[in-house]
Amino acid sequence: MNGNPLLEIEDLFTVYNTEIGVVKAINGISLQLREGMTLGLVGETGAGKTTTALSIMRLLPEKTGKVIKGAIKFEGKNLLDLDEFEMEKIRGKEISMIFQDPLSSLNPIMTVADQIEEVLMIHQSDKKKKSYNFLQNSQLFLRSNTKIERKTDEILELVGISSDRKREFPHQFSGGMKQRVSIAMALICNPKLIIADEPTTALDVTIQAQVIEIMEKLKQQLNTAMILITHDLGIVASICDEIAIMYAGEIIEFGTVEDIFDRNKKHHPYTQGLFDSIPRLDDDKPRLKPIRGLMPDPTDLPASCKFHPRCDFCMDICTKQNPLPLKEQMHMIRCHLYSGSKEL
Amino acid sequence: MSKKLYDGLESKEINRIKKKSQVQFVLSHLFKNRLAVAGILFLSIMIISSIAIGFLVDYKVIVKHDLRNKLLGVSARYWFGTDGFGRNLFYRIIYGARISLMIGFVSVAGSTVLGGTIGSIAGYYGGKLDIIIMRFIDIQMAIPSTLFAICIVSVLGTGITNLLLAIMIADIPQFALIFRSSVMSVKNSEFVEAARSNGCSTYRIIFRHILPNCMGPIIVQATLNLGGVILTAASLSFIGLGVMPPTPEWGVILTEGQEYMRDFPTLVIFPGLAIMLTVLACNFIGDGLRDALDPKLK
Amino acid sequence: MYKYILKRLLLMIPVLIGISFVIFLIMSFMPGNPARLLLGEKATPAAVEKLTEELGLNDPFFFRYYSYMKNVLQGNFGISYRTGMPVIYEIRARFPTTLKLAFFSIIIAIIVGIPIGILSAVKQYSFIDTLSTVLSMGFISVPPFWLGLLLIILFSLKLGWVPSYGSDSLKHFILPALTSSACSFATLLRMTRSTILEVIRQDYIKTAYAKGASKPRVIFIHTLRNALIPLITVIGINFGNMLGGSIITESVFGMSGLGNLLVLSIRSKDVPSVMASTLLLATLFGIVNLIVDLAYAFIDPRIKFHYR
Amino acid sequence: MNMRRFVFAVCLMLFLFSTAFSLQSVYATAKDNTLIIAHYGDTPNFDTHNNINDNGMRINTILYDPLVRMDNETYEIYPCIAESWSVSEDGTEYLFKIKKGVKFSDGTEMKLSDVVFSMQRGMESPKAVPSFARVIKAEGIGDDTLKLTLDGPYPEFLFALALPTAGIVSEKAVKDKGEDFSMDPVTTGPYMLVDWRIGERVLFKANPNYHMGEAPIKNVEYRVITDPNAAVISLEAGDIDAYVGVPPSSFKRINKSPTLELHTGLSFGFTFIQLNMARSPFDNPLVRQAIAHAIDKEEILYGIFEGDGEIVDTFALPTYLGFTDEVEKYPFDLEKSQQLIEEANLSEKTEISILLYTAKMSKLSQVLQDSLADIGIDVKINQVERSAFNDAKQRGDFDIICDGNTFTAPTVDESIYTVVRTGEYFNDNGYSNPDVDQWLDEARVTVNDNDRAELYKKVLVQLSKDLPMIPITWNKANIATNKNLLGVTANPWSFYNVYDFYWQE
Repeated sequence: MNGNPLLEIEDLFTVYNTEIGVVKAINGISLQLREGMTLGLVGETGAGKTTTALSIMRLLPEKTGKVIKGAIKFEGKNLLDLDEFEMEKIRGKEISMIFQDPLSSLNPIMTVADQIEEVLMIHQSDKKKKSYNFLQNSQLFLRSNTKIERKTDEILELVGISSDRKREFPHQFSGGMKQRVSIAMALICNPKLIIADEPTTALDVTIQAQVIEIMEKLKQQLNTAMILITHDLGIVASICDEIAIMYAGEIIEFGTVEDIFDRNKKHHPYTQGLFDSIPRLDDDKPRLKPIRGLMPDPTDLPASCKFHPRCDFCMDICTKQNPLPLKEQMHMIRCHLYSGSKEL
Repeated sequence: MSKKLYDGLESKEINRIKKKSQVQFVLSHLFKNRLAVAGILFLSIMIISSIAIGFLVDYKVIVKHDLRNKLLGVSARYWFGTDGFGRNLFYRIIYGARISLMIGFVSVAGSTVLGGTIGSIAGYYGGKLDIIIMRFIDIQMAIPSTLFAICIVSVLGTGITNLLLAIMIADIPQFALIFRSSVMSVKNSEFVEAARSNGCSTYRIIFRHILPNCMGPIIVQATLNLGGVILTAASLSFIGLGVMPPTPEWGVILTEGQEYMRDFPTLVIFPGLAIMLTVLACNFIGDGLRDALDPKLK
Repeated sequence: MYKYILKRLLLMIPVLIGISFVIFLIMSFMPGNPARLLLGEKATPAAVEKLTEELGLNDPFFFRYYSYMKNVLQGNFGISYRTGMPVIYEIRARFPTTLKLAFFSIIIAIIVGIPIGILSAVKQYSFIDTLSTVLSMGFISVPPFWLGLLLIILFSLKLGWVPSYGSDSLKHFILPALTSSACSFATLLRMTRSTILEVIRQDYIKTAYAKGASKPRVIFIHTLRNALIPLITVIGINFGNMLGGSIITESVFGMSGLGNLLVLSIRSKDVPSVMASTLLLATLFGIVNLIVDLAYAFIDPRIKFHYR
Repeated sequence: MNMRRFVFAVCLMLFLFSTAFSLQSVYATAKDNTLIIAHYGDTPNFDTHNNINDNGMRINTILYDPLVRMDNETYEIYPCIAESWSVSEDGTEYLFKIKKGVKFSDGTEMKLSDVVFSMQRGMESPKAVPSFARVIKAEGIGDDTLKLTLDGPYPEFLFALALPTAGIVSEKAVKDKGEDFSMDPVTTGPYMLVDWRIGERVLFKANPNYHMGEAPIKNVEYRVITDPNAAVISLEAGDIDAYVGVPPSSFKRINKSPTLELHTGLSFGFTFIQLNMARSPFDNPLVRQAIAHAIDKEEILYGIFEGDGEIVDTFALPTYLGFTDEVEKYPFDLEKSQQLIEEANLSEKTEISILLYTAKMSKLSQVLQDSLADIGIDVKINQVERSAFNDAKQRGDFDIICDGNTFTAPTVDESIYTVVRTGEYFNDNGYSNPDVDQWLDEARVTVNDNDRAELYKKVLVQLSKDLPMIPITWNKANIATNKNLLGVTANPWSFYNVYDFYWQE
């Protein structure tokens, strides 16, 4: 157990108010992340992983997305209580984020260097001024800041991009390179926490490995905590310390890598299903076993266990009552299967 | 699965069901749009009242001068007052809706059909034919359409029919372009390939497969153009190159009123309002249709 | 890049030739004898016949077109049938008015349309947004000549703030510029709103927020510049429309511009004037389109590559 | 980097904007003592012999001096460049004594040769027809006499010479300047050209060498205001001092205004309806009479012309030589009209249309259309452009024409000869009456006024019976001015000699 808690999420509820109805994206999740640790957030599309990330960053779509309950404490401060101006100082500097699709997450009409330097410039001027003057820190006026340029070159070298190319535009880079730029952008201010939202999904498998490697390396070097959102269990296994498995806006299982990947331990049926749907060489089962059915409609979630319509072990109680979390040290499961026993 | 569902149904029947549901979908979206509903309501009122006035009031009353009663203000008998000839402005404006809307509908329909034919041919056959047609369209697009319409009217002479023709011709390229790009985008899609491999004739492919699939943008464009055409018609009449007095066309009423504008501004304000509200209604409907047909654009 | 500009300019030539042909053809169907127009109604038939022969009006159509184009290529746009003076005199005098009017209008449209569009996009679904949507729809639907008349009634007749007529001082341009900017302001507003909404949804805007950029910074540095690309097209198209729309605006406000000249010339079958002003407008239109395309290259680095 | 490019793009655009504005600098006019007269259009050039544009002729009136000028109210011809004149017995030879010591605007002396040259130049120019149509020879006699020979007697000749198409030019300047002369003329007129902004304004200053003394108003600006309603607004606002041809709908407003004055007078022209006698049903005199009875001239004059004009029953005013009140009159009487139509027994219903080109005639035709509908004739209104109108008229391709005319001199010959004489150029409606032809021709060669008057009377009476055209109103000319501008009277041609104007002290 190294370090103090960096990020604590307590009983978070997030909803989207859409035309179709109220989408309950996150339904009471609690998490803890300590300094330097890596948390893997695993789940299907629509499980609320990205919403969790956006809730932390407070970047939920302005009109629709809303945190209705709970707290997100970063270094003891509740992020939800901060005003927009204070939040801006945290974004990019204390907490930064890497997005899923490097093709679209870089501004097509700014050079790579401009985009990386922008982070530095925004946060450099933070200290000096409180004013909202946005033009003051645009590139026009801070062009020849050698310190910033040096730092940019450094970070680009670090992610493996030659600094000669920094005046090029995103469309001149390949997908993997772009993701490296995103990583550089996320890391340039030495943030305490990085949220990586499926950073490798859009990339080729070979490139994926490279990117993961770089992230791993940098994390070690900079001792940054990270939340890695993915549905790729392989990646989780290789770099995460702890894993949270999400389903329909709830964390249904949490534990260290060892807890989750130990097939002999008890698992939530959904986790079980996830593992069963990955091909394994050491298994002699002839076929994959997919989880049947689809995610429930997020506007109309069952009040009881969200997974019960798809669960092979569904019992009477599952249709009536939402299970409470059961804990064994770090390992946590929410399932009626195990609710008979006090412990796992 | 779908085969099972539709088993026993004629293919026509299937089409009907599919079409109906699509139309229903679009309509239900359209009716949710308050502005579009307002537009539809206004336009319906205009159409109904302009038809009704033909039965209630003799056309002669609408165009006949009554110089003793000229330039009267708003009263119970003359809701909008009378014009420089002593004619009832309210009747004229309501009757004017007939002419403006008629010009609008007919000329939009005409340019849709003509532009559609040209554009579909260009888009479907491609190659040299396409290049030649496109050059012609380029040329016409480079001439401001008002100017083009003015030229045509001055050759053909004034009058409703000629005005209508002029506007129709000037609008053809727009529709040709839309049809062309729609046809080109649909032409290479898989279901057309499939139809072709099933041995459908070109005619059948264009009319049964391609055109129904690019109707959306065309309907939207046509509705939006309806407003534009009404505006152009009024503009041309306003500068004396369109419908001729005493026909109660809105642009004509405006020009006639312009002379008295200083002392009797209502003679200018009312016909202008009629034009604006009608065009606005068309634009609201067009916008609503666009949103309904393509919700992601919203 | 210069090569590209040259290529585009060369491509304009066939279009211009096509336009000249179409207009010449249409004008040749117009009733009326130019020689009689030139000489006036009291002229003797013999004099009219003589001039008709001199002007080559009895020649076959293609021959007339050929000789007209030959003269144009030598820089000779002919003698106006209406005034009896070289066409170029009048065009030279009138062109700046039209150009000024178009520039003023587009500037007004940009200054008013884009900021309101941004505001309306940023505050989507707010009261301001609804108001500006309805207003812009209204401005698109308003007949320009009517708007002009209303402005005259209000600002010149009732309030007496600005002159209603003429084109000699900047003051005279206020109402016409407002009138002809109404439609383009509205389209620009709507376009700004929708492109900004489109751009705001892009991932790189989320990235920018994640970097800690403030909202104004995100809007002005990241969103606006990306949204500018489609907006420039709209501005270009509107500029072209304004040149065409000047026909109406100028006749409402009695400005001595090209539009007014065109109406006058068409009405008096003044073929050389109509031809020259149409060609000028079309050329200008082409150049504006070229400038729009070049402006793309300045703003969007992705496009520049095609020029090389 | 790309920001710099963006800035560059913005600069480029700003540059383009600025060039657009610098193309033409806005210049201010000296308002003090400058008389600003507005007209509905611009002049094409400043060449007296090559300009028959209304507005051009208005300008050439003050730029050039003709041999003689005409008084606005009495129509009396008074001397200008010609001090005195005499006419030969047969009326074909005119001798003019040319004034001495007249100077051109460039300071050079005017010689007899310049006058002779001007006459010859006018004779050659197809556009100077209104003045020189009948002149066959111009020569100088001695050192101060000009002799003009005509192709026949022409009592209205002095009026023709008073038109601005017969100005005196400097021979040397015409020969030196060539085509540029029409832009930069050298003249003897009371004013000199200073500046011209095409389509907007022309500036003049008084000619200091003017032979009748320098004009009291030193600076004059002719401004173009195409919309007469806008012109009235400018008048009221004091932006302009005078406007020629105010629309009748503004008469009330101007008469009420404490600062403005309206001057009106009868012009040389009338409004009429012409029926195409070559076509059915107008070949039937009963139908023509029926139509004449269906026209309510009073309603037209007061209802739509706002009282601008005078109702007439024939083609002459009482002051004209040969005027008679014994013409056939057709009072407004729909019953009579209907009766005549029934009598005419129209077999088939033909499509009848009214051809016209001006807004004024459009109003007239709408009233006419309603009246004809009352007697059972449905007509269509066909408003076209002027060139198309002339074209159709010449080809005889019309049923009814609503039009107005203008002529040079106050005589019956001027008002109708070219319109009703068989074979004449403006006789487009197929009217032909050998008697009328004979009387008209005879009148032309008759020098004795009484005999001429008798002939004209016969013509007018016959025309009122034949009804090839129906006179409606006699037109009026008007000019609205600032009350401080004195010396203004309405000119029947609407050509104003600003030399007569002066400011109230």
